[in-house]
Parts: sequence; structure tokens; C-alpha cells
Amino acid sequence: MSQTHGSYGTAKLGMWLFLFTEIILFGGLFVLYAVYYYFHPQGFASASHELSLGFGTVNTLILLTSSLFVAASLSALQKGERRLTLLLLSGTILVALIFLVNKYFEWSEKFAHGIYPNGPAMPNLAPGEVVFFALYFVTTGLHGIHVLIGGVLLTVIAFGVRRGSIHQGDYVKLENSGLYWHLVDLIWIFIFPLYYLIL
Amino acid sequence: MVQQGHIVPYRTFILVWLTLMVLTVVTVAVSRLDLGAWKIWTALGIATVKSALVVFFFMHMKYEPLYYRIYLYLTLVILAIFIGLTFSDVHYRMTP
Amino acid sequence: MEESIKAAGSDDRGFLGGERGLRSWIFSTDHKRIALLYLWSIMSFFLVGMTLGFLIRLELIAPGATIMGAQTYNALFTLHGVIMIFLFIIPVVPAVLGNFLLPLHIGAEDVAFPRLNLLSWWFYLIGALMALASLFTGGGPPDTGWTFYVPFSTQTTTNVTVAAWAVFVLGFSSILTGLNFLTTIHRLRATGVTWNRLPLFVWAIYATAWIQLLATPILGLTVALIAIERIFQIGLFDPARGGDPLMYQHLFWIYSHPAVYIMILPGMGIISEIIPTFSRRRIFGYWAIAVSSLAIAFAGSMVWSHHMLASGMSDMGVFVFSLLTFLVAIPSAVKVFNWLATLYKGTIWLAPPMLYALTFLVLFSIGGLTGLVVGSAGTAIHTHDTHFVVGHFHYVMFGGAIFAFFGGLHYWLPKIYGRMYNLRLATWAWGILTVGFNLLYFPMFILGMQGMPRRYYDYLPQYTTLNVVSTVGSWILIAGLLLMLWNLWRGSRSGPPAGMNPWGGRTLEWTIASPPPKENFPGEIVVSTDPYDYHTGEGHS
Amino acid sequence: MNPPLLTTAETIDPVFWYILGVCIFFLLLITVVMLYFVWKYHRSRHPYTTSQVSKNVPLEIVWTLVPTLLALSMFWYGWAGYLTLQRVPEGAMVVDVTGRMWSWLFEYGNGKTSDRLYVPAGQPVQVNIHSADVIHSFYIPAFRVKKDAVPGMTTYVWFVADRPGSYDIFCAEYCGTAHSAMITTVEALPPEEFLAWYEGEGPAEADGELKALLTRHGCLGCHSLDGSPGVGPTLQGIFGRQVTVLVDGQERTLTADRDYLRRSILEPQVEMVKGYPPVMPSYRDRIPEAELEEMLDLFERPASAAAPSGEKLAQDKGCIGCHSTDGSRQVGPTFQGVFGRQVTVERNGQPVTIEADEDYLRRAIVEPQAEIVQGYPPSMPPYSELSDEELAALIDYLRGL
Repeated sequence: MSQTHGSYGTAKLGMWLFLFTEIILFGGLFVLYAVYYYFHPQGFASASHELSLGFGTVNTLILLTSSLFVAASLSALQKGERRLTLLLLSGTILVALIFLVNKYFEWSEKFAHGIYPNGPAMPNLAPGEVVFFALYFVTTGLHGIHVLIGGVLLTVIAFGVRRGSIHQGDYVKLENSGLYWHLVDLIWIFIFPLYYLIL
Repeated sequence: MVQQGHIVPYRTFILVWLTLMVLTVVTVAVSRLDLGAWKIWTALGIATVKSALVVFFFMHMKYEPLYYRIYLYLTLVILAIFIGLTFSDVHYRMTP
Repeated sequence: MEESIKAAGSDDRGFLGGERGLRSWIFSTDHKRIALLYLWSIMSFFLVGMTLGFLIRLELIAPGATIMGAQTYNALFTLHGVIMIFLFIIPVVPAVLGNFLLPLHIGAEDVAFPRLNLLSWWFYLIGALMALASLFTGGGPPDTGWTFYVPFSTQTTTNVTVAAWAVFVLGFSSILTGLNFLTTIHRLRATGVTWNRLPLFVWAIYATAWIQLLATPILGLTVALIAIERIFQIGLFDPARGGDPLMYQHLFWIYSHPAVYIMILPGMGIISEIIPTFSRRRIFGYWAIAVSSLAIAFAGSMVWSHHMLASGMSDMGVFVFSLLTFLVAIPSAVKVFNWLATLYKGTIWLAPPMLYALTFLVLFSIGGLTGLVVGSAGTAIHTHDTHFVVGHFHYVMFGGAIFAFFGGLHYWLPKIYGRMYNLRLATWAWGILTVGFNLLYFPMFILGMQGMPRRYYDYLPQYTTLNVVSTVGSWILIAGLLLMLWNLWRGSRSGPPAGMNPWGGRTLEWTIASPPPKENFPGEIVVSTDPYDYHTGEGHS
Repeated sequence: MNPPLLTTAETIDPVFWYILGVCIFFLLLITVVMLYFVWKYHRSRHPYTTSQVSKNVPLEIVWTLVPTLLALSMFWYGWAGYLTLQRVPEGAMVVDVTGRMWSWLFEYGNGKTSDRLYVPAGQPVQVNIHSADVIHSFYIPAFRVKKDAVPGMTTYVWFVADRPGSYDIFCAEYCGTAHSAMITTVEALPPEEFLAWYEGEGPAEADGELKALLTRHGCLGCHSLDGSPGVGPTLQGIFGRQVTVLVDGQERTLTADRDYLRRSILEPQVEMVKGYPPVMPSYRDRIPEAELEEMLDLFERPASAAAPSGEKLAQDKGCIGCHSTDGSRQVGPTFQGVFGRQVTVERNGQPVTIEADEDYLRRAIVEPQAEIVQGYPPSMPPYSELSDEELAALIDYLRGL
């Protein structure tokens, strides 16, 4: 428990503590979701119908797959398989891009129908639907920002692996970035049923 | 100094990933059924199992010291308190 | 030991010596230098906040317009709140004394993430500058009160958006500090510093860090939602669009009530250090005090809605939160009793730090006990949002947290700068400060009981007398404050050498030179003593 | 009479005394023990530590349990008091109140409205609380009741005024610039007087159409009708006045015509009058078109139609505080027979005798210091804010005395 344990465990503990704050950050939005769902179950159900289940499911599947890539990339690096690590990381970054592109199409489709904060379609909706979309945009927007940050982080790490500054003997940066990416996945695991499936 | 963490075999990860895929399909399928009030709880239950798999295997929580898990549970308990106690107000409001 | 300091020549400046110039400070990763960066920046904002408070009191010396208009007054109390809470009292003890002492207390060379520590200070500075920028940009200084209640904060034309982002950035600073401290306490304790040998100050910082970590994100989210609401009008709290204004208050207080414990817990930690040292006696109930810090932190996360007892919340909500509020009072009471018991059969030296600590006991008790009045549902309705509440939280925050901080400054300044201030002047300043404090804030309890609401620019004539007393008190208070700060400043620059251990403390920082050397301890150390290792027969030299 | 009803104050005050009693007891206990220890074990009397005891489990348990029990008793007593505040007695009279920036409007069962809360003494009253804009808080200190007015929600308080009198009502939740001016009163009347008020023409109506309309929409919280300064510009003589407004930071002078007045009610932020804080909320969708038209009509109506009464002005402006109407000598000369009287005044230090004609009276009101009547102190303030119509009305009134 002293300095002799080195900075590996210290860095990882720090990262986990940071992830706890992220959980609470999204937790605040889940508090709002729970209360507003309780107030407007009908409005939430009908607004949820408007979301595309296809987009949601595909995004869930690819995000879970990207988590597999990241997790496996750490094992690969630990075993010294540098090429495989890079391959897996590239896969993850690619998935991050696909996710964001999907999200872009999903949002633009809503925008095209006038469904966006203060948009032309909003006054015709029931209060429960309006607040559902408000929460939807804030939550998925915040999540999207996290996907972006995670993607950039992993790109930097991939260059580190390529350059050799992150290697079999010093991989905590990869592990921590991986943890961050898994958290992004974790949050989505809850966003998906709450916004797309509750119908 | 060489960092020595636990190395998880690919096999474990692939099994976990397969389970996650199956659970995603299950949760979508179940959401088509008419379960009434249980719908949200089933969806959340499956999501909890999925997130536990991610946390314990993908995120190595299973291989970390005990206090990591204690802190994680503490965080979740705090979040549960935030949601639960808020409902002590909103659930009993006369004019929602 | 004093000879050794004189003999050391050019090296006697410890971490203060060595590299010079602004860059060597604002980019330093040394926890001691960062602590001083915080000290200077936080104290500058304290002086600004104090001036605003002085102007508020001056305006209230008589009913009607006295020295300013209503809009100016509203901006002033908003800024007074924002500055004193977010820029002063939340960061002051953890960021200044915590940063300086935590590694010393556990025998470490630095905190776990020194660069992150520096980044936290930069976030603090940027957040503070943004808060100041909100005064001069957009529609003028925010006028919402530090609570930013919706829908007023989303409708007012003043510059709430920038202020909200400022708070968001300050929240980041607070989270990163908490994360850093938690990791430090876990990973960097020297050999022999077991959990039951942690100084109680470290326990207090540990409990505080958890609140910083787990509550602050909610604040970040809440103020971000205010800003988003103002920019995009999404209607998350607008009843016409399915929102609920009370949900804003829930989210806001989910952070801001625990924040009260971010402010007071480290102060309690300071008191737990000062009292044993100046009584030459082992602390009474070590585990009771340590565990009560954790209990306060945990239970403190469950009482937020007692700020909303008159808000139209449901009766069940009132029942639950009022009950939990009473329970959170108990660990505080336990602490006070244990501190009192520590005095028993010790040998008490009324040096300035001890005077502040003992005053803390009384003022904090008044603040805490009046908290029972505002925590009980029936009486809360009458006193809520009146001057009673203003009196209550100033007793807890100022009489509690800030008096503890002042005690801590008097206790550790000789360690930080290696020089001693004038003890007689310090005692005088303490006396003036204490008289002024009570004259300023005690009348507020009576005003509140008589029904004078808070945040009032103008008041009915029946409240005049007590307001005059209170305003006169503010002048005395400020005289005491300025005398104290001047004495400390002069002492730190040109006071006589303080020596390694001027007070006879037992914690690890007193075993090294004053000011401490850059690397703190000579290499890895092994600790085999208790932080409160006093025995019978001890006296003050 | 009904069986005696415990008032809200009678319910809550004992809770205060109990909790404050416990507080004072503990405060004294802590302070006295501390001071005693400090005295007894001060290093001058007790130079060496004589005990090393660092824990005592039974003691810890006692001083944890005793406060717990006391805390629970205080909680329970407070909760019981709170329940009384929440349980409205049967047969309470119901009044609706709406808070807006920055005034209260009360509405009674028969549709009557007022800006003060009139209630019969001795009868419980339930006040249902609404908000038209932001959160306010309806607070009557005398009855220990308070509840927030939250947009989108209806909250309530109840109270009984056990004797006739006037009690303050405050807004206790900060709501913007004139928060502290958002005060009014409960007027508890003897039941028969209340009934007369309730069924008769109330004071609100008697004050004239315009005032009633402005009261209903909460305008008078910020805009005066008598020329006195407020949060916003006075509405006295607003129609046709030259105003300097700020449009996107540019100053512009325009005439307050019908169009401008309409714009400034519906979109106040666009053309703010210079020198006033931009705090007025938009009244779009809040004021029915018909009422807006009526309000503009009333603004536009020539002042003579709503002719100010000279007698009322003399009272409102405080003239009769110094000038009698019965010939007696007070601070200033009497008004009796003042018109056409020969007066000796000091003009530039020289005594001059002139006749008090219309011109002189006008000067004496607007610029009294220029010509002070001999033998009287020069203490009259200038009344330059009076409009021409008001001056004419006042002089008319003086002519008749």
C-alpha cells in the first residue's frame, strides 16, 4: 500500500475514481428520466415510438463489439502482440466513427421532422413527449461527446503503441483509455432500453 | 518497472461478448411482448446483467482488489439514494 | 533545532527557495507551491467577497435605498454567494491546507498526480476568471442568487450563462482535487502509516474527497442544464413543456447540501489537530471522530431536500428529509463531545490557534443547534428563507469552517513560511473578530424569528434596530479580519524564525524543517509513532 | 361561536420553544464545560497532563444515544406541527392568490379581486397559491405560514386570524429586482365588516378602472401611477411622453404612442427605456387582447376625463400636513381664502407684496423657494413632478376654499 507498489495501481485507481464521477454525472440525467417517466408514462411511450429501433439496436451491437476489441487489445499488448493490438484498436476507432455517423443520421432525421429543442414540431406534442425529446437530446448528446473523447483518446494511444511508448511493460495508458471506452459502452447499455425499448 | 496486471484470455472475452449479443437480442425481443409494468423492469434487469458483464470482465473488476468493488458499490448505492429519495417527494405529490 | 535553521544559510528557505520567478510557481507541480498558489488566489477572492458582504450590510443599515439600487443589490448578494461558496469556502481548506499537509501527514513526497494537481489550480483560476467575466459581458452581472433557481434563472436577461459555465469549470477543479487526494491516501502512505495512524485531518480530507467525487458531478450537470436551457430553450424544467421546476431544486441540492460538508468536514479535521496539540493530550475517541466524519459524509448525501420544506414538495418528502436531517446532527454532536473530553486533565495553552479552535466549538454549536430549528418541519416553514437561515449558515460556515481555517492558518503558517507572527496582535485580532462576528450574525436569528425574509433590498421599519446592530457588527468584524490578515502577512515575511516545531505537535510535518524542504522527507521513511503520542507529565516548553 | 380553533401560530410556537430550549441547554452545557476545563486545566494551574485516557466506550454510547433520542423527539414534535399546517380545518374560506413579478393578486369565491387579502377574523382561511411567472413564496410571519408559489403547481396554506388587524405578507423566495417590494397585508376584519366588503363595492374597484386593470396584471409592483419612482418608469402621463429607449444598445427617442405602449407590454426587452433595468417579463399570452386594448384606451384617454381631484391631491401629496384649510396657522400659511389674497413674499431677499393669483400659486407649488411668504420657514420642497392637469386641479381646489 505504499509507494513501492508503483504508479501502475495508482493510475488505475485514479481512473476508476474518475469513472465513478462519470457514472454520477449520467446518474443525474437518469434521476430526471425516472421522475419524468413517472409523471408522463403515456407521453414517454408515444415519443419513444418515434425513435428508430433499428438504429438503436445496431448501435448497441457495434458498441458492445468495440468493447470486445478494446478489452482484447489490452490482453494482446500484455502478451506482447503489438500488431494485433493495433488492429483491434483501429477496429474500435472505426466503430466509434460508425456510431457517430449513425447518430448523425438519427438526429438529422428527427431534425427534418422539426423535432429538436424549440423546433417547429414541438408545440404540437404533449408535454410528456416534449420532455422525453429534451432528455433524449441532452443524454445522447452528452453520450456522443463521450464517444468522441473516447475515440480521440484511443487514437492517441494507438499512435503511442505504434511508436513504442506504450508497450508490454508499460500499458497502463491503454488500460485506462480502455476503461473509459467501456464506460461509454456501459452508459449506452442503459440508454438503449430506456429510450428505445420502453414503448 | 514492469506492470503486472492479470491477463484475461481471449476466450473469456469472446464468451462474454457472445452473451452480450444474445442478451441484446433478448431484450429487444422481450420489449415486443406486452408485459405491462414489468416491461421497464425486465429491460433494466437485462441491462444490469449486461453492464455487470462489462464491468467484471471487460473492465477487469473481477481481478482488482476488493476495495475497488466496495467503492463501485458505494457509488451505485449513492446513485440509488439520489433516485430513491427523490421519489419520496415526487411519488407522493398531489398534483404531479 | 533553531540553530540548525540559522546555520543552514541559503538553504533555509526550503521549498520557498530554489527556483524563482512567476513561472516557477504557476507551473510548479510541488504540492506545497500549489497550496500557496491556492492560498493567494483564494484569499484574493475572499477579500472581494468580504467587500461585497460589507456593501450589502451597509445598504441594509436603513430601510429604503441607502447606497445603491435594487438591481445592484441583487447582483451583489449573488456575487457574494457565488464567490464565497464556489471560490472561497469549498476549495479553501482542502486546496490550501489539504494540499500542503496531506503528503506531509502521510510521509509522502507529493500527491499521487502532481500534474493533475496543477491542472486543478488552473481550472480554479479559469473558473474564477469566467465568474468575473460574467460581470462585464452579456446582460450584466447575474442577479439570481447563488442557487440559480429556475425559472427565474432561465428568464432573467443578466449573464447567468457564463456564470453557470464558470461554476461548471470550478466543479472540475473540485472533482480532480478530490480524486487526487483519495488516490494519495490510498497509495502513498509511508511504511507504518496504517489506517489507524492517520491524523484525523487526513480522515476528514478522505471523507471530504468522497463527497467532492460523488456529488460534484451532479452540480456540473445541473449548471450545464441551466446553460443549455438558456441557449436552446429545451424546457426540461418548464411545466408547460412537461418539466418540473422542483426537479431543478432536487438536482441542485443533491450537490449543494453535501457541499456544506465539503466546507465543514476539513474544518473539523483542523480542530482535531489543534486541540490535542494545545492540550498536550492524546485525542479522545480517535475512532469515534474518524468514523463520524465518514458518517457525516454519507448521511449528508441523504438530506438535501430539507432546503425545500416550503417548496410545495409532498408531505412524505418533508417527513423523510426532516427525519434524516435530525439523524445527521448526531455525528456532529459526537465530535463536539469528544473534543471537549480531550481538554480533560490536559494542560491547556491558549495560543491563537487554540483560541480559534475553542471559539469554533461555541460558534459551530450555535450554528448546528439552530440547524435543528430549520430542520424540524413545523419550525422550518416559518424560518425558511428568512434571516434566521442567513444567521444559521453564517454561524456554521463562517463561525465553523472559516474560524477553523483561521485557526489552521495560525497553526501551520509558521511551518509553511518558517516564521512566527506576533502572538499578542493575533490574540487581539481574534477578540475583535469574535465580538464583531456575534454582533453581525446573532441579530439575524431574531430578525428571522420576527419574519424578515432574506435577499431583501428594502425592509419594513420594525426591523431597523437589529439591522443597524448587525451592520455595526460588520465594521468590527472587518477591522478584526484586516488586523489578523495583516499580522499573518507581516509575520510570514519578516517574523522571527519559528523553528521546526513551535507548538509541540506530534504529526509528521513537525519532524521536518520549516519551511519544509522541496522533497519533504529525506527519502523513504518508516513511521512507528502515533500522531497523538502525548503522555502523562507532558507540559508546554 | 365555534369551538375554539388552535391557530397556526399557537401550534408552531410551542415547537419553537421546545427546540430552542434544547438548543440553549446544549449550548450552555458545551460552553460551560469548555470554559471550566480551560480554566481548570490552563497551563498556569495545571502545567502537566495528568491523564492519557483516549477512549471510553460506554461514554461514547451515552453521548450518541441521548442526542439521538432528543433529536427524534424534536423531529416528531416538529412533524406534528407541520401536519397541523397542512390540514385545513373544515369550513375554511377559500381564496386564490397569484404571485407575479412583483405583486400579489387575491381572488375570492364571488370573483372579486383585491391586492390585499381581506379575511373575516376568527374564521379559517385556505389560500391556494399560484404563480404567473417564476417561483415566489407566500409568507405571513404572524401566522407562521409560508409556501412557495410554483409555476405549474397549486400549493396552499391555511391560517386563522383570531382578532381583527393588519398582518404583513412577504414574498420569501427571491424573484428578481423588486422582490423586497412584493409585500402586502392581510386585513382581518370583524365578520360583519368583512361581509359588507365582500358583497359591496370593494376598494379595489373604487380606485378606478385603470388602477383595477393594472393591479390585476401586476403592473403596479414596478410602475407607479402617481409619478413616484419605481423599478420601471411611472405610468403617470405616460401617453404621448417623449422617451429615450435603447434598441440593441443604440439610444433612440420616440413618443410613447399606442403602438409603442403595446410593443413595450408584449416585447418589453426590445425597446427598454434608458436608465431602467431590463427586467420586465413579456406579457404576450398573459394579457387577453381585449384587456390590452382597454388598457391602451385608458392610457390614451385625455387626462381631464380621469380628472384628478384637487382635494385628493392635496391629501395624497401631503399638502395639508403643513397648510390648514380652516385658517389656523401651521408650518405654512393656511389654504383658507388663499386665492386672491395679498401676500408679502421675499423675492431675492427683497420683500414684495403681490396678489396670490393663479400664476403665483403655480410658482409657489413648483418652485416654492423662490418666493417664500414672510414669517414662514423656507422648508417646502418643490413639487415639480405634478402634471399641468394636476396643478390646474389643485389651484381650482384652492380657489374654492
